[in-house]
Amino acid sequence: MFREEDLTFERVERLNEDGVLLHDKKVVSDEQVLEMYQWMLKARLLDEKLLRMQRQGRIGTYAPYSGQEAAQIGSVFALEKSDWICPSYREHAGNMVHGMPLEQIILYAKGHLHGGRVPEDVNILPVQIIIAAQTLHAVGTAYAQKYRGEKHVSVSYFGDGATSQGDFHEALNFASVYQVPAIFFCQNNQYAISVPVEKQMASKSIAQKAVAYGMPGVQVDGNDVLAVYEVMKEAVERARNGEGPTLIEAVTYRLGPHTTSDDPTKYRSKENVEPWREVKDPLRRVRLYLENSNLWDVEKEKAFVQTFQDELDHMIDEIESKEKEFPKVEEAFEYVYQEKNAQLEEQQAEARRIREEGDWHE
Amino acid sequence: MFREEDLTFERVERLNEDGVLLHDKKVVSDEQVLEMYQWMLKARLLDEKLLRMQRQGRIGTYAPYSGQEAAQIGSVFALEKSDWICPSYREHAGNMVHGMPLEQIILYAKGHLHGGRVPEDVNILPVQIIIAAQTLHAVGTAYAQKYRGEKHVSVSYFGDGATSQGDFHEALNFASVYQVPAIFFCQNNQYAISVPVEKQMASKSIAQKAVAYGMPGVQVDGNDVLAVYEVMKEAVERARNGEGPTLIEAVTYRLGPHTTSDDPTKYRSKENVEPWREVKDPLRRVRLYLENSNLWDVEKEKAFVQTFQDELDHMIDEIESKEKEFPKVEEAFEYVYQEKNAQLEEQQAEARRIREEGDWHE
Amino acid sequence: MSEITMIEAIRQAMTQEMERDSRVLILGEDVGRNGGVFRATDGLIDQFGEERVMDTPLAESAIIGTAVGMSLNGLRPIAEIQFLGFIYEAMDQVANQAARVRFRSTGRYHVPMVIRSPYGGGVRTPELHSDSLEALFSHTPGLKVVMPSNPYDAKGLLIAAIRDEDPVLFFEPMKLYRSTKQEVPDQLYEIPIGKAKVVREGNQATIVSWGPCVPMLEKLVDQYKKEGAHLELIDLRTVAPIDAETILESVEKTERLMIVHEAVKTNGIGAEVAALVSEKGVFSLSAPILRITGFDTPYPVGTIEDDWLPNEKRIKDAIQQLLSY
Amino acid sequence: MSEITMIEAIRQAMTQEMERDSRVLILGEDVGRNGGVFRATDGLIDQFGEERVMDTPLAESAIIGTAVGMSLNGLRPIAEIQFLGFIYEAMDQVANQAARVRFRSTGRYHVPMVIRSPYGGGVRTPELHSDSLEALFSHTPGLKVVMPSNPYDAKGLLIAAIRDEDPVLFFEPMKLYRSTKQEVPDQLYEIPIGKAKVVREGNQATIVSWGPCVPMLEKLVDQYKKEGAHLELIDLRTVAPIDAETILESVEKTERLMIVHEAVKTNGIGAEVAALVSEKGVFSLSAPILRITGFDTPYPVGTIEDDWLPNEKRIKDAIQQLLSY
Ligand SMILES: Cc1ncc(C[n+]2csc(CCOP(=O)(O)OP(=O)(O)O)c2C)c(N)n1
Ligand SMILES: Cc1ncc(C[n+]2csc(CCOP(=O)(O)OP(=O)(O)O)c2C)c(N)n1
Ligand SMILES: [Mg+2]
Ligand SMILES: [Mg+2]
Repeated sequence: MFREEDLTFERVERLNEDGVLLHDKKVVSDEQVLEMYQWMLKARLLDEKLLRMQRQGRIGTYAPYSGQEAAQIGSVFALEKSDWICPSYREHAGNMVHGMPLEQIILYAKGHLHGGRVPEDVNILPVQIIIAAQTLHAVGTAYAQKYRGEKHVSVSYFGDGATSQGDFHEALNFASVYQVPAIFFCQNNQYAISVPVEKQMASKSIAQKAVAYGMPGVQVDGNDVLAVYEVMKEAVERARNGEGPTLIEAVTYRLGPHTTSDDPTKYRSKENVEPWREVKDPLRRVRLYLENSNLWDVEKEKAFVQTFQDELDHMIDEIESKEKEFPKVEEAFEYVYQEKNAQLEEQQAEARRIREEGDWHE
Repeated sequence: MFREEDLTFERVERLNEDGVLLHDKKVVSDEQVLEMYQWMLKARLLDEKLLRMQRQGRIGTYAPYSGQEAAQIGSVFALEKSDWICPSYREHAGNMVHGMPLEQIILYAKGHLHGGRVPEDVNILPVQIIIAAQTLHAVGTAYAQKYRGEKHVSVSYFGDGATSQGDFHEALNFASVYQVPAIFFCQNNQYAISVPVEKQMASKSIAQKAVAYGMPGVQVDGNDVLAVYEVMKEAVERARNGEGPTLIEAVTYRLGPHTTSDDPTKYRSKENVEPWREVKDPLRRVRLYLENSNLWDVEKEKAFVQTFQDELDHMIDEIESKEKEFPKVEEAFEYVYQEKNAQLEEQQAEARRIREEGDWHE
Repeated sequence: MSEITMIEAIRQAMTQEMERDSRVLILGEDVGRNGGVFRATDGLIDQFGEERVMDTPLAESAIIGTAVGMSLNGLRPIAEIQFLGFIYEAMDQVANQAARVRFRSTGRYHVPMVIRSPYGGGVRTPELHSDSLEALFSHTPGLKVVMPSNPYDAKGLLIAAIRDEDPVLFFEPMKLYRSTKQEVPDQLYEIPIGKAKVVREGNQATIVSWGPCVPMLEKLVDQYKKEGAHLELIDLRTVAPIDAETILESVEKTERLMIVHEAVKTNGIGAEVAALVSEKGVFSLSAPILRITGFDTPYPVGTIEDDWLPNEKRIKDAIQQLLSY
Repeated sequence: MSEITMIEAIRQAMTQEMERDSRVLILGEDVGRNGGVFRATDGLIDQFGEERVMDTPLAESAIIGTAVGMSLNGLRPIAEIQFLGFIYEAMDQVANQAARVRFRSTGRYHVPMVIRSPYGGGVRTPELHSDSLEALFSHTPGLKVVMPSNPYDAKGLLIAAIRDEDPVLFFEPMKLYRSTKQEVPDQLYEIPIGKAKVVREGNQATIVSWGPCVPMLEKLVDQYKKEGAHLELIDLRTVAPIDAETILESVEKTERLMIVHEAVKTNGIGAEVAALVSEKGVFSLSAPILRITGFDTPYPVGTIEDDWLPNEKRIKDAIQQLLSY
């Protein structure tokens, strides 16, 4: 009989909560650690800014990622620009590192028609709303790479809740059958909206699900940027070498609400959140490590924060000053097909006329 | 890292290909073995009859199950009449044992409007055409049992191909989360139409997939009716005791074509089939065992076959003599909703009129 | 009687039906501890326990497929799909399974279940959260599709849906969840599924609509009335089956028809309403049949959705056009 | 030129496009070694190898989702759904994913893929194998739906579909796969998507149809002609978008319209055709618009399907009715 008890459970860790390295073997240089930290810090600041803007009614519903920066950024650091990312809606930290312009993230949050227009040279798919649908797109993009003999990999990012979806299962199965260079990166932030992972599944881990597909599965401390990087690097290498897909489970925590429409006090207690907000915070331990290595200090932090916040504010001002010029309804008709059919032509004209003549919603 | 290599692979076997018991411990009496054999024989004869009838144009497309009798009958023998079966289209052997009247099976094959009308006192769902959809119905029926505090179990039957579907995954996950008394019984007959199981999945077994759900998984020789019975019995007991679901993989082989529309020579060789048709045949080893135990012989077999074939022929004659009286199109409108709406009333009248006036297709 | 919102009416209907009938239970994502993302099931887990108010794993096909299995074995589940745009994941279980069991078993089995789901636009949801997909289900025999436009109807229709012996899709316009309050009887009552309601009588043109557009249309029709134009407004309440009789009677009187819905135009329910009239009431018509609907693009982003949805300006222009014949 | 069946024409279109363009590949259940359950891809795995003719695991959502990913990364997949009734499993990937990528990324990405699937009745398939589901997709902006009725069109339309930059659903009436042969050019040619064809000219009534019903209607219209009744027959060829112009022109001339399709009546494509005419051609009409379609029940079992489908008797009665005005 197959039982999960027969498996050996392990969670990869490299940097403990006090910022102390657990192994000598460090696969990244201190410069890289510094760079990672700076991205994490930017990401945190962006998230906090967007959350504030939402509260002020300046952007729409927003899904904050604070707490998950190490998982996202550690893993994206192991990628090349030519690799593909198939993200969910809570992935701005990783996307930013992979080349997504800040402007684009803000336009998306503002419900700008072009919000999903990823720049041509950035291999990131539009953020996925439908849970787990992107896991299959990673299989397809990876297949195309393999088909053309390219060495790029495709990574799909998703949450613990996504593992319950049929698409997740079908994606892992296809990926392992075709041995495509795809990586399935799960951020187990312990909740799917209000549902805790213990009610999402009866298995002890998400990583063990890889066994169902004859695929390697790894569990890693998702708040440990070095461990995440290392585990991801290995998976990327396997994929590039034609050794097929990997499932990675990064155990982390969402510090904020699911989205700005969510009230997490309905389903989790202050005591539950507190340790994650403090000792387990993914930025904290890297900062401690860098401070101990004399690579960072309060002054540097302060200056860095100031610079980035100024940059961000400036960018947002720019965008908000042009809000009146945001695309109008009639432009929407341009993106249904490569060429508009007769019905769309007619409807577009009507939409434009109504908008131009209408004063009803000024 | 989780790898399938860490699992211990085992296939439960009880009766070898020469009809010799492999363990002393036998959980069924010889009378039961005899009864199982007789059901298997009936099932084989029914299958062969239906296949012939299809070739003669007397029934529609048909999916033969020859070769899979031990898996189906061994497992159904472990059930009570009050337990539920959620079958696929290739399950007549098991269904018959669970109480599905032969007439009903024939009507279904004939495309009779009432073909799917399972008798009121038989807990079998209409055969499922959509691969894996019934795995979820097993979860729901099992939940209802648990909810009412009943001790019945629900079994869903499906093939190796079905394990690739999202619904299979979602069903196992739900079943394990709610710990419902459901059993997932996979007949791995090694092909999904033309696709061999090695191309269906990259894992070494189907049973190991249970580990993804923290559920016990068992692989059994599906052509060994005693091993199947035993494994199923254990799963049923766990389910009845509130210990939750089990995944069973019965390794078997479909001797015939996928359906009567299929040409298996396109995708498998004579050499591949031959051993399964001979030494590995599920009936053969039971017959050998019974003969060695002096419970069966050629004469008995001959008489049994004759009696059943006569019964079958008579029944088919009866049905075929009434073909002109099969339900007409207008009856179909009675089963869309409990009550017909205005549109259906009108359409029903129209359908009746057209049929009665029409000479166009006599 | 108490003044309540639509979301409260819905919660009340479920609560009272669950108190009355122990076979009724609820399953869906976040419906338990969280009380639903719109709070439709708030507090129900405390009252009925987690066996009857089930937080499910994140899998729509499993939610519907499990509910089908429950119904087949004597329960009466109310399954929630968090937003209607996610129902695609469960289409097989809805259209091939739930809808067909009665037919495939010629009555041996049936599926008394309700699928509740919020839908519709105008509330600045993220992408893929605002689609109106009722027409997909009206093309599937075996299903009924109910779409209330106010608290009173919502309660009565939901109770009827829960008591119905066949699968009923109950789609709730999220724009109207809390937009107004209305007097709603405290006791249980049913509003029959399949009957439209003439919410404003008039003889110059007929407007057919349902769900989210109805309150706006009521306001407009009242306005026109003051100006001397008498429009008849029909709230379909159920879009499958369509109450053809009520529509045809009205068009016979008014000779003019306009259909308003949020779903995209092509092959929306509006097409079926127009087709029914062109089949059975074509000689009554003095004007073309107009459809004022969402445009034939995917539901757009928040900055332009108000210009994409049927809005007052579009409807007024259309009424003008109708009355000009 | 050679005389070939529709299934051969389809195979030829795929073969020739794959020879021309290495980005084109095929994936689906049993499409490889087995050559497809209808032999549409017979021999292709030998010519192109299993990287380009992929036998997939049994999972429709994965087939379409993988194809979406392939298209996003430069390939042009042709995905096969073994029977149209199984496409429900992939509805999210079709309707929320493939159909919307261009829109959601405002043109940065697009999905040049084809989904081929056999459909339709009259061939005594098992349950759930005969549904005509085109209307579900015509209500989804971003998709095109092509439904050929003969070998020549099948080849030209499939080539156009493969070359299209947007997702095209290509539905093949299995009844016609081998029912007739037709002269088909050996070389590659395109038939434009979105254009209907007037296959018989007439001035007394217009019949709009597509796919499986067309050959029967051609025969009937020819018969009527001998008897002196001149009917116009339009083969839509593409049901999304609908070629409204051709229909409206015809109805202006004939003043009578009938739509024939196998899909169930309510909210079928017939509804949209009727609605278009009631909107833009209502004053041309001298008779009600008739729809002769599958009835509003699930597709029934083999013993009654011939009485359920639009058949000659029903169509003749309807023509009689139209001409009586
Ligand atoms: C198919 C589908 N079902 C439901 C939802 C609604 N929904 C959005 S996010 C979410 C929870 C996702 O949880 P998880 O996968 O753990 O990701 P997280 O939000 O925690 O990052 C749900 C239920 C959706 N977007 N898509
Ligand atoms: C959702 C769906 N996809 C495809 C099919 C077509 N089909 C019918 S049987 C079959 C193979 C099933 O293989 P398996 O699950 O191994 O069962 P077996 O037929 O071997 O008993 C396929 C692809 C279907 N019926 N339903
Ligand atoms: Mg989560
Ligand atoms: Mg099989």
